[in-house]
Amino acid sequence: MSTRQMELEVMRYDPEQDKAPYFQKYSVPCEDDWAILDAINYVKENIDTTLAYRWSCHMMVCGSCGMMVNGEPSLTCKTFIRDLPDRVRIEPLENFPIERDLVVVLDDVMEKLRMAKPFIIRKDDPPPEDREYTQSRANLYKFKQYTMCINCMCCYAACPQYALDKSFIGPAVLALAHRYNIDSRDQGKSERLNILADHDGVWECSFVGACSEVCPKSVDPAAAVQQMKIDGAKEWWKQKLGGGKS
Amino acid sequence: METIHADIVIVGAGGAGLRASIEIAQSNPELKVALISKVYPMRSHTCAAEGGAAGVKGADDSQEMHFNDTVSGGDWLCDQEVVEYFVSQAARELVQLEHWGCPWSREDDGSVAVRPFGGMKKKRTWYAADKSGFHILHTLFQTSLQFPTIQRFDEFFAIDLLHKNGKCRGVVAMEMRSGRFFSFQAPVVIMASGGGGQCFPFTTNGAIKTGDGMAMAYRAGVPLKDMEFVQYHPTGLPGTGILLTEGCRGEGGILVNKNGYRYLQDYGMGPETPIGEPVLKTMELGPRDRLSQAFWHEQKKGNTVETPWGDCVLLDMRHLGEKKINERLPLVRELASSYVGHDPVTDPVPVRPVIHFMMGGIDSNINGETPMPGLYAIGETACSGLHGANRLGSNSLTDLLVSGKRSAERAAAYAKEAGQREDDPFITAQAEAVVTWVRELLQQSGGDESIARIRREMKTTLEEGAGIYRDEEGTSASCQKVAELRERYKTIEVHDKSNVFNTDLQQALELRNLLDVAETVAEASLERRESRGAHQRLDYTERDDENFLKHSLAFRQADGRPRIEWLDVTITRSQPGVRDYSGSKDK
Amino acid sequence: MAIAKKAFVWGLFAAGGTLTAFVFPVLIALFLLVALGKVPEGLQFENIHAFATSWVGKTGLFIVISLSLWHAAHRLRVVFHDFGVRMDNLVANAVYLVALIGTVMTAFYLYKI
Amino acid sequence: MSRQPYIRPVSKTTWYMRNGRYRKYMLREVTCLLVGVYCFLTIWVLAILASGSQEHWNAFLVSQQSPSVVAFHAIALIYFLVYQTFDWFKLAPKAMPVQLGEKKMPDRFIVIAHYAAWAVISLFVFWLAGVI
Ligand SMILES: Cc1cc2nc3c(=O)[nH]c(=O)nc-3n(C[C@H](O)[C@H](O)[C@H](O)COP(=O)(O)OP(=O)(O)OC[C@H]3O[C@@H](n4cnc5c(N)ncnc54)[C@H](O)[C@@H]3O)c2cc1C
Ligand code: SF4
Ligand code: F3S
Ligand code: FES
Repeated sequence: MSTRQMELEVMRYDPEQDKAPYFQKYSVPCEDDWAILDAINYVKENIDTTLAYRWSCHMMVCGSCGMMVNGEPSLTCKTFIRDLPDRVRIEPLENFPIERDLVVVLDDVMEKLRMAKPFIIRKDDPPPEDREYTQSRANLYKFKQYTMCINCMCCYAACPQYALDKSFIGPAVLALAHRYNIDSRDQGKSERLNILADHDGVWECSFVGACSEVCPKSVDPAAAVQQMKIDGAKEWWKQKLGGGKS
Repeated sequence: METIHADIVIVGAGGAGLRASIEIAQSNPELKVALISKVYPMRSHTCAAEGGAAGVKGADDSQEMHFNDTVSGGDWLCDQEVVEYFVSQAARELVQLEHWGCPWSREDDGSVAVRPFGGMKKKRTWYAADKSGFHILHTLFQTSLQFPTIQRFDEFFAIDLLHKNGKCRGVVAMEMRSGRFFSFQAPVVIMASGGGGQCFPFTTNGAIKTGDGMAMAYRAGVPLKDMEFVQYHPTGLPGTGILLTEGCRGEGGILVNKNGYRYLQDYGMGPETPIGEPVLKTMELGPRDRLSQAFWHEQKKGNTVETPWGDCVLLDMRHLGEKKINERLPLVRELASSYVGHDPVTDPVPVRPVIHFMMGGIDSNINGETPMPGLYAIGETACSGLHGANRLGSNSLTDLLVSGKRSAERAAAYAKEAGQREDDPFITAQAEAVVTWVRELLQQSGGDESIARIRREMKTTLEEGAGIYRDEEGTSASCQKVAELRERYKTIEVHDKSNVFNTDLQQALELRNLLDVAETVAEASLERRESRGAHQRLDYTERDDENFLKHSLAFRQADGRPRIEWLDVTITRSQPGVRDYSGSKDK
Repeated sequence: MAIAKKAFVWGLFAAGGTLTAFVFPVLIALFLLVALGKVPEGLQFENIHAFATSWVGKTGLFIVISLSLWHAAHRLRVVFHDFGVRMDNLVANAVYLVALIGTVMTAFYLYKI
Repeated sequence: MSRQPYIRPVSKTTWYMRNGRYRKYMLREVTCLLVGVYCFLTIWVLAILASGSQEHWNAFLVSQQSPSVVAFHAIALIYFLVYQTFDWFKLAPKAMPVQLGEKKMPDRFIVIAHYAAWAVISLFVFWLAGVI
């Protein structure tokens, strides 16, 4: 296997030393089959142990390693150097405060996640005893796609409406709420809509669609949000006409 | 340093820690739970599990059969009362998960689907395509969000346990984002910190699996049990060590050597079964230890395929067809295509055995209790005696749930009895001492040892001395090497002096834990002079029930190498027998 | 918390958007034909007048124009926001008012035809 | 203690210059101006019709015949097609997915259905207007 010398421009920021972030260059001999995360790991192991970033699984599933790679929100263990030019710029995910180097502060989204009530809500009967709910594959496949979100937050880094207004709940969390709304086992849809179709909820999305374009797991949050808007509009009429409880 | 009081501290928010925290919050809302995790809960390595979770489902299956598979799969080193309890609770826990919204794959009639798995006589592995662990973890995490009594401390790195008079009293942790230290004081600590596969060079385990909990308990005087049993998974992607789930073979994938020959039939797992019609508990559906060992022999015979990443065999799934692969193994397809450039729909995929799971861990029992009152251990970090000498695939995820719930019940009762306590100056001083040590580690400079180098050497020596096959000479060399590395560790330099998100410091602390774990693995491997399950000795090739139907216990010594003691295995109904994977008697 | 009024406005926006996507190209094309001097038969005074007098024609025209106006108004509100104008209430009132005026004018003229 | 998260500034007025994806979005959004223009043009037409005078109508038709008006309509038509009609059809399957048993109907079918409906509607209007 051959190696290729790549130039990494990595954004650095140590709040105890620096007033503002700056770029540092590293030259890394990369193997052909590396992901950009491997190159960053190489830096950490062999060149500069002070570089701070998050990663764990190296298999596109833990969601830790989201960063901006040449301006695009990317999962670095899924972004291969074979697809990149010789110079690569690596920055922390946009739209989040930078804690240190490539590590961003995620408090805001974590709090929103709780707000969205991403768990099964039952109103009427309790679940069947000692037995699973019956659920058709048709229903499963309806929401399955939205369960694939690994919370990598790339979509938040891509969404300009979140950039402009941090009170917007944002793509991944809304997609997750929608996933529960359309799960046949759940009865919490109107409860969730009352929160998420309020001012800062789905309506702040102007369907830029960037979230879905960058999503490394093909979750398509943009679709979920639009569907939720339709649900929200229906629910509004239902409540106005006295049909639905609020 | 700040002090936080809680009724129960849980270290680890993977499958086990989350299940336990939900149980406590649901049944004992008056108890305050502090859930500490060094990564956000959904980043925990449970998310990487692909294949599924075992629990009796079909009408033709029984708990008895699940019990027998587990015990023989574990080469009779299982504590049988633990296995009995486990199989009795398995299905119930998986149903509970379904009620919480887990997107299990479904049969035509809308019931949950099950798939075959290695070493299991019946189809009983519940799965969610090939992202079972991921969905389990996210379901648990999301479910946990509804309980206000679970207070989370995300990205807090637990460093050491606090204890007094032999009783556990809490844990010291560092908040990564600020570098501040906290002493969590509580009568109960539940250790759910996962495995330590990172002490080996080539592993399916994520970077966070550094055996921290095991090492913390070990340093606090609690023995580590059965550490010599480390599972190799037969089908890892070369280079990265990424796992291709056993589900690949469960669905009908076959393993061939460079001649296209299904070599497993030469290693007691034949006769050959027709391609595309996998037969349970034979050939490709034999247990992991046997399959990995067969690879080793093929490699010695020169029958493996040479690849840029070393010797491999081929996992052929082409006959499954694109539709089935997309439906049941989409992640496998994505991983194999992206990381080694082989699409399983069109090409056989090169694979090789890879370190996957630690059967051993903190000595605990059916209730998660350890020898130290107030300290509980669950999940992969614990060794309750469930997995014996070789874990069957898909028993571990279920164990997270079963042991998580059970230990939570016990721990809650214990915590209520112990009651809330005042600040204890003794405990505070103990915590201060830990912090002082860490601060000194951070300040010390001028040493020429690098964290990366020691880590690399540790990994190499452990693979050499405690790999698929072991012998006296190689293993004792490893023991010495690890001891030497522990000495050299004392002069490492942490170059990053910042307080904020200091991953250099974190890696230094993790390396300390890895070295402790590595040492117990090597020493226990040396002392077990027999071959059993995942522990295979070239110089003691037979199982020796007379002398070694026992758990090993590694105790830390104040200085020098650990002391190994032995503990009898609990046998209730199944006497040691022959592990038969020829498929003959089941027909 | 409750579902915001935006649900209602958005409903009209979405309906209007769909309508514009389907009918505006042909509408613009007709204007283009006129501009090119190729006035089609249907746009001769009698024909178009007859069409606008019929109930079907009246209803159709009203729906298309009013919903399209709402669509445009709502999107314009977002455009203002996207260009950095942050007096959302003022903007909203203004654009919806214009849409309302247009709608009333449409109704008025249609009624008079 | 020593935390001091750094917040990168985002321009509220020029943020869309950052990448092509955003610029395309903005180009789509401003189609609303065209919609407004044509709505009011049509209202003007209605006003003329409401006057009931054929002369006014014919005068209006003549007044429309100039190269600049032609150019305006032609550009508007292309712009509108690209940034509103085609875009709307492309995105429609996201907002309204169709589930057929276990399968989602492929997006392409929904998009094709939209184009088909669009063709029918356009032909119908042309027929009404006597263009064909
Ligand atoms: C690739 C792969 C596939 C697998 N597939 C299967 C399968 O199909 N079926 C099956 O049954 N099993 C499978 N396993 C095994 C199973 O997934 C694991 O054993 C199990 O998930 C471990 O769960 P856990 O809760 O014990 O630990 P983890 O999920 O690893 O969680 C550990 C937690 O502890 C925290 N932690 C660790 N150290 C510290 C510290 N110092 N301070 C604070 N917090 C800390 C971490 O942040 C994390 O939250 C698989 C394992 C791997 C690696
Ligand atoms: S929706 Fe996609 S991009 Fe957004 S957090 Fe989830 S996986 Fe990441
Ligand atoms: S990018 Fe943002 S605006 Fe909506 S469609 Fe996606 S959430
Ligand atoms: S490291 Fe886990 S998703 Fe990249």
